[in-house]
Amino acid sequence: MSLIEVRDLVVNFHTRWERRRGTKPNAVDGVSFTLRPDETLAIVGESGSGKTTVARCVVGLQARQKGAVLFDGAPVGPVAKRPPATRRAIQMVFQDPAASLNPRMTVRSIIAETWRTHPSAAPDGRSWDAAIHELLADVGLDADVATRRATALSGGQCQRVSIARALALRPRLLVCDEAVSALDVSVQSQILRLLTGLRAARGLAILFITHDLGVVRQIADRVAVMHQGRLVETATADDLFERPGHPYTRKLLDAALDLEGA
Amino acid sequence: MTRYALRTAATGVLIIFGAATLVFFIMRLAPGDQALVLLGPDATGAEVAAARTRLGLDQPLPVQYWHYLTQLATLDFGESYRFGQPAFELVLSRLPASVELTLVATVIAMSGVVLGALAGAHRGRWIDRGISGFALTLYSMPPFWIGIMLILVMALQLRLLPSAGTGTPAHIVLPALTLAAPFTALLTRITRSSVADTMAEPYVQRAYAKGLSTREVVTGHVVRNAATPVVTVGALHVSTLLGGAVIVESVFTWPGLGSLLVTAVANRDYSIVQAAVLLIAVIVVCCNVAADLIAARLDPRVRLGAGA
Amino acid sequence: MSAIAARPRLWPVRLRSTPTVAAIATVVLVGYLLVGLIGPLLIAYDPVATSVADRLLPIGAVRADGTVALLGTDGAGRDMLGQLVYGARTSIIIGISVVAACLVVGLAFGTLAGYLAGWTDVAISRLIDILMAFPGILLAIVIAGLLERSMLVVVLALSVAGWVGFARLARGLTLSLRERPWVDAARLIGVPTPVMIIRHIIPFVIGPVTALATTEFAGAVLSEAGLSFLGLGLPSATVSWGQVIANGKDYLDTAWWISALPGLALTGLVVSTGLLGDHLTQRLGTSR
Amino acid sequence: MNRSSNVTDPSSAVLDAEPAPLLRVEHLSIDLPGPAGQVRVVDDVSFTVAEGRTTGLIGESGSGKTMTATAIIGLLPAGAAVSGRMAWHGEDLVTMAEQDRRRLRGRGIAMIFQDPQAALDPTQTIGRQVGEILRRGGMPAKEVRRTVIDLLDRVGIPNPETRHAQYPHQYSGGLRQRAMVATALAGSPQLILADEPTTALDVTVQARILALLRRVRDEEGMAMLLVSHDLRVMAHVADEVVVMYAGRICEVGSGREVLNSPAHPYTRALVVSVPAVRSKTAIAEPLPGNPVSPAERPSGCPFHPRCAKAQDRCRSEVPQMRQVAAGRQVACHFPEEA
Amino acid sequence: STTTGGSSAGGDVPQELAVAVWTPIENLDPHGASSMDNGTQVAAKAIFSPLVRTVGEGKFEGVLAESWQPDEDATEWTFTLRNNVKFSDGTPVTSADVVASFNRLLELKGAMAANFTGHEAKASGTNTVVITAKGPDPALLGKLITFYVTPAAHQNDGWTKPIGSGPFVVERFTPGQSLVLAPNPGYWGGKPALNRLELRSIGEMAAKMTALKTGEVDMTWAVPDDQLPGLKGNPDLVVEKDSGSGVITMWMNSSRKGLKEAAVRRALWQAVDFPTIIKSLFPETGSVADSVVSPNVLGYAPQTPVRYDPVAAKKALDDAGWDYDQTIQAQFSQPQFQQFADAVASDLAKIGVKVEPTQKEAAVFLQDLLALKWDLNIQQLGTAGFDAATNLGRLYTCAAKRTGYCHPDLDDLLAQAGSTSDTAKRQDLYAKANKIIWDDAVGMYPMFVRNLYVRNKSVQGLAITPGLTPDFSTVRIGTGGS
Ligand SMILES: Nc1ncnc2c1ncn2[C@@H]1O[C@H](COP(=O)(O)OP(=O)(O)OP(=O)(O)O)[C@@H](O)[C@H]1O
Ligand SMILES: Nc1ncnc2c1ncn2[C@@H]1O[C@H](COP(=O)(O)OP(=O)(O)OP(=O)(O)O)[C@@H](O)[C@H]1O
Ligand SMILES: [Mg+2]
Ligand SMILES: [Mg+2]
Repeated sequence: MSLIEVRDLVVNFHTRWERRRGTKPNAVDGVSFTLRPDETLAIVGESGSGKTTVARCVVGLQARQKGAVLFDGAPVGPVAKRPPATRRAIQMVFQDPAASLNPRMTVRSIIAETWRTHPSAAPDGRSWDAAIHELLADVGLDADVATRRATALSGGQCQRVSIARALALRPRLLVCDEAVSALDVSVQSQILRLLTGLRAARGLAILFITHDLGVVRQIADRVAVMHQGRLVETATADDLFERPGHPYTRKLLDAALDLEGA
Repeated sequence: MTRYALRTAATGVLIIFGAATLVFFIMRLAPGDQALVLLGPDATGAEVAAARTRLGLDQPLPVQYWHYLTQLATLDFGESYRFGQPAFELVLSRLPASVELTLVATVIAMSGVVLGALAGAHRGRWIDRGISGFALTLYSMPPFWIGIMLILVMALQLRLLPSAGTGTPAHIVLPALTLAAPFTALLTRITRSSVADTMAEPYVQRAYAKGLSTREVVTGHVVRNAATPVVTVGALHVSTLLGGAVIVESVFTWPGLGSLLVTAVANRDYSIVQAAVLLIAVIVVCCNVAADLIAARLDPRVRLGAGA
Repeated sequence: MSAIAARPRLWPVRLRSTPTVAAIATVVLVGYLLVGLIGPLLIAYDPVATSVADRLLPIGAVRADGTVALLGTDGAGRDMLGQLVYGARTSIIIGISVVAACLVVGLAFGTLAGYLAGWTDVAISRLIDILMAFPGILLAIVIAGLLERSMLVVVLALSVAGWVGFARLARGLTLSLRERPWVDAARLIGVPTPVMIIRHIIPFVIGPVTALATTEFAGAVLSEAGLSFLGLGLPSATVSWGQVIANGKDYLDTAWWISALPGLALTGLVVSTGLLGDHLTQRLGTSR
Repeated sequence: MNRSSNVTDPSSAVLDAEPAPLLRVEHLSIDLPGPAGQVRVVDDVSFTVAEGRTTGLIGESGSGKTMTATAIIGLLPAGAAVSGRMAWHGEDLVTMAEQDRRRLRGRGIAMIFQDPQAALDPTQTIGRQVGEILRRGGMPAKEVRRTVIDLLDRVGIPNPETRHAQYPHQYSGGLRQRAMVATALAGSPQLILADEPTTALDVTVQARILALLRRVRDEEGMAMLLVSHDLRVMAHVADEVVVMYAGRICEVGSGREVLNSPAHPYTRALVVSVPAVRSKTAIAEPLPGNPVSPAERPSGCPFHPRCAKAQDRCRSEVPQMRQVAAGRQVACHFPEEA
Repeated sequence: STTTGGSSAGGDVPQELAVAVWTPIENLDPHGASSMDNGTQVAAKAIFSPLVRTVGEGKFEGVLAESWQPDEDATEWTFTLRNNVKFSDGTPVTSADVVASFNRLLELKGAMAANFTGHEAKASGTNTVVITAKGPDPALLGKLITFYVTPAAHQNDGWTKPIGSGPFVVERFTPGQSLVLAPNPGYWGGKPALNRLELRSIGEMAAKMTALKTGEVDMTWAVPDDQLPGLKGNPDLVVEKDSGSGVITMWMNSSRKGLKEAAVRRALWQAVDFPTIIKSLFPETGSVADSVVSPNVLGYAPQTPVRYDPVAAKKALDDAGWDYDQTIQAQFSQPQFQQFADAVASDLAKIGVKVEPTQKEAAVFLQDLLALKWDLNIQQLGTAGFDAATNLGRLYTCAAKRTGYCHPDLDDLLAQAGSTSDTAKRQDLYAKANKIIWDDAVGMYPMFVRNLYVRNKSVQGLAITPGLTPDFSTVRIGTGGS
């Protein structure tokens, strides 16, 4: 069974006036896809094609006009209305590494906050500090990071903390919206390694949003291509790169640069 | 545009309605009986009661409120009991003096725009420090005190200008200067920060890369961009200006709306208070509309009717 | 735009803060505070105690009982120095109370409106519009003029419109803060709204709000003086600079110091508040 | 995309020979005031930009690329201290009078900025902004209009007759970047500084802008200093590349050579980190640690904390630039085989 | 705009006078709500004519009325109107106009109407008006001096350009600011000398004084003592005093706990050094009072002065068991009483009595006054018509409930005085009443108030009458002579 199923999703940001006139296109227009446990699905597409909007619908941060999001076969609504267990199970890593951590909070309190909100996820029988250190070690950070604030961390470290925060709740789906785009290439591969490692170790499903086709090729099992709010093509990564079906996909692949063959 | 007009009208009506409602309830909650003021200490209880009936003060608050709203809609606030004239007419008759004073003050205060632009364009330099210090000091002096000090020096010591009343152009100098003082300071500060912010905008910095001199950059790119916030923030402070006018009019016995309102409050002349409040709210709304229109002309991104 | 969104500007604006000026302003402010809070303990002054034989003495004159009136006396023979000191206390107490009241109300309303959006926001925003449109001092005049005189009424009159500035600022900041990824992250976890506002919103609103508080303090002090000048609000037994200035109006020709001195004191207080406020705004705030 | 070398083109003959250096940057250092005193954000940087060629400045965030470019056009933030030489037609830009530098801006050296949204004045039409430098130069209004429309057409903006009267907010990101290029071209400069000109753009748009830049360079014979952190962009556009790390240069050489066979361990790490699209690559073995900012530059070789081959010498001694092949310099005590 | 004195220009001085009025003229309606405001009264005196006017101490002379005759018990008063008096529009003044004006006054229930509760006016013939009171009203003439007659045909004209039969006609009226008047050529008393009279309101005292000094205005009145030093030494200005009719009256609320006993009230009075306060604060306008009403009022009778004696006062308070913890709330509404009230409070503080002076808005003051929500009430009381009936007779009866004081003997005296028309007898009765009030210290009566008039010396022929409503009909502008 699929972990997540998105059915015929429609989202727009129209004002009442625009809706009445109905001239502006929807930001997301009839998108459907499924994601199995263990699977990494990448969504690619150009700027404004609706990738982020789809991701936010999945995690419940964005209201939708039409369609459904099913988690484990059960429809889920906005995040505030989800049962805590579902809420725990779907976590997200954001694009801007520094901005996704409250700059006034220490890493320790950022992670502790998740456990305070979800006592069921809190480590039992162990001190929280030990658990936090363990978690930080999992994402490749030293224990001394726990007492620091986001402002004292580099971009790559922030992104690791973000991932640690998500993992603290032992989620089943991790949504990464441009999670490596803001990072320098040398750090980008650190994070990609970390994600693939976690996926293997914890059986995470990953919804990976990016505009970098090279990264997609490295980590995705399947790829969905979005264009102007619609899903134009969904295929396994190998198929898509070798045999692009939709003209838009082909255009995208053509435009992509490579180091070699310049 | 239609949409903007509709929206503005709706907001305007709401603001006017809100301000009027607020004043209505404050007045009804206030101690002090209008009927008593009207009749003086010698009236009998029966007379007072009769007067209250005549003024509608004996009716339940919601009824009074409804009555008040109909007055509001018809611009008929009844007679001022003190002046024996229709309150709205009276208030209107005081308007020109207030408008004259505020306009002259605004013209004077425009010097703040120049000062602020100078300071903003030379941020951190001595000229900026000088102007900013001057503006801050000016802003910090209570306007009525400025007025009194002006009277002390200009009228009493130097005998240069008359200290009160109306008539000749000389009469308006001191009140207008006084009223203009804080507004000048305000405009200086707004303009300075707006110009300084604009100077730091990437597109201004990048205009230098075209080989423009500071003067060319300022005239070509800064002025227009910096003007929008000055206009909108400035318009927001028109109500401050009107508020200041009340005090300044009292200091200089300027026969405007403000001094009328202050005495009306003291005398519980409700009809005048209500009419004046309505008129002031209308003026403020009009100023904000004007500011919107100007801002829309200045900045092509501003679409009238979009957003709040 | 995708890719690198939060890049610094090419030339990040380096605000030239002036710590020395701010430090001086702070010292002056603390001076006022000490004068206002401790001065009354040192200088015995009874605003009701007149000494008609010593009326209108100039600065430095000697009273009938041999003491020196350092700053002269007023029309009822009261010591001007005493009035300045007690006036400082009034101004500071009212200024702080108004700011505290406005800050709490404005912060609560502003963050709620900004965070909850929807009808809460519409209602609060319209209320803000209405109060913004109507001149605050006029509202204060109407309220203070109609209600019985007391310090509380003055605080109320000035606060009725005063909280709007805080609310607007807090709302604006909250509107942008609620879009911040860390707020989204906390929402995803399911952090309850009150915790959300207290932990993830208010710490970032409080800086600019503090900067605004200094401006509002200055405004409250000036407005209180204005009300007292018009003879509204404060009971006559409470010394207020505005009232002293008004009292001195009738003696401009013969005893200018009665009006001039409290005006200077007031200006000094507001200027130093303004300097500190400008500094704080540069450090913590948004420019407007 | 059609970068054919045309033999009949006289400039390409020069190009193939030793091209004349248009700009020679020598030992450039820039100090900026930071919260904890002056920070040397650019340290002892030397490179040349040759006529009609594109020099690429590569480096990760904070490595000092923008500051270097900004120093060349002379618009460093207040408080910046510059030392070294920047020879431009025999004159030193560092010591040149501000008056003369201003005249050079736009006409001798022009700049294209990363974020085209922020770089355009929102209250003026695109046409006005593109033509501003012409108008200031005294060209009659009619002619300015014609030239502007022509320029917009050349950078590939459709319907320039109507488009020139529109405002920036009516342009898409790609069009805005094209307008920026047109603005830079308006003064017919000899050198264009392009700071991350495509970073904010979609791949499809990026490809078109890069093609445009190449075409412009070829057609107008302008030299270009291209600043980017994207190695793939560099590989496509740059003739020479300069790799920077923490304010210092690691490696200089022809684009193809540096990116195909990097000599500096850092360059190598960068190159292997770039995932390929046309073939499936494994995720590269990542470099340990994080890029350092100039403010916390370690002693010795700035890269040593992340370098697998670091020796004691790297920790203490700053490696000087050394020639490893013709036109190839590396600042490493133990360079890889070139 | 106006001539100012000092110049030696020959006989042909423009007859124009600019006056800064004491309180703003907001309304020209002499019958309406603000009919008793000083501004309205000043204007009315210039524009309209009353039936009678006072010449002091209970004596009156006719204006519109040629003669009058009360009946036996002063209930029914018959007024015979002067012939050939015309309104400025040329119509004659008839009894119908008088009756209509009187009825309007009653109908509008303004401040003046309370004086005439139960009165009725009837015309008998074109020239005779009969005013009938509910009971005897010997003080009627005094009440009528502020009653002005307006044409019956013009009673709803908006009152911006009213028609009257007074010495002047309205040229331009801007409420609250200025009233410009021109002479009434048909004035029965002869056309006034002034060609133009401007009554301007200048709110701020400093501004008023500046205007006087610069010659912007030629005269003003009710100038406070503290302004005199600034005016002294100006050779163009002349300062004069009226005879005054005001008494600073400081009722002590006898219905309050602690103030019930006359001994206590007298002790409080004794504890304030009024002579010194008056000398310092009101050197020109104040004099120590010796009666509840001022000397030019019918009913004035000098009483034994209350001497300043804090020791005796303290002892008396101790004896009466005064509660020194209680605070006396002293209310007043006009700001000019602030210093006075403070001075009183500080003298009382010297013997340990706590006083809290409280300034109240007029409306609140009035409400509290009538509700007896005060301990000490500071007011300046005038005596309308210079007849104690309008003061003592009105305010001190038990039924009036004004002061919290009630004394049956006093009630009797006042009732008798109110129903007699014999002047001598009334004087005697009021003198007795005066004594009771004074001795029982219903209030403190510290000071008679006179008013200062300041004019340019070119202003001549101004007859200063008590009552703060100058008469401009006789004024002319000289060459700056006397
Ligand atoms: N909060 C919002 N309000 C209004 N419009 C929005 C909002 N968020 C997104 N949109 C619009 O919805 C469309 C899709 O946006 P979305 O952010 O999902 O695209 P994206 O594919 O993530 O783009 P990018 O690569 O730039 O992140 C765009 O046209 C965008 O302008
Ligand atoms: N105005 C400034 N004042 C002080 N330091 C600055 C300023 N601007 C940038 N810096 C610092 O100078 C260093 C180099 O900055 P620069 O902008 O040249 O880097 P960059 O290579 O262009 O990076 P990016 O890829 O992020 O644009 C950085 O450490 C940065 O923090
Ligand atoms: Mg996105
Ligand atoms: Mg850069």
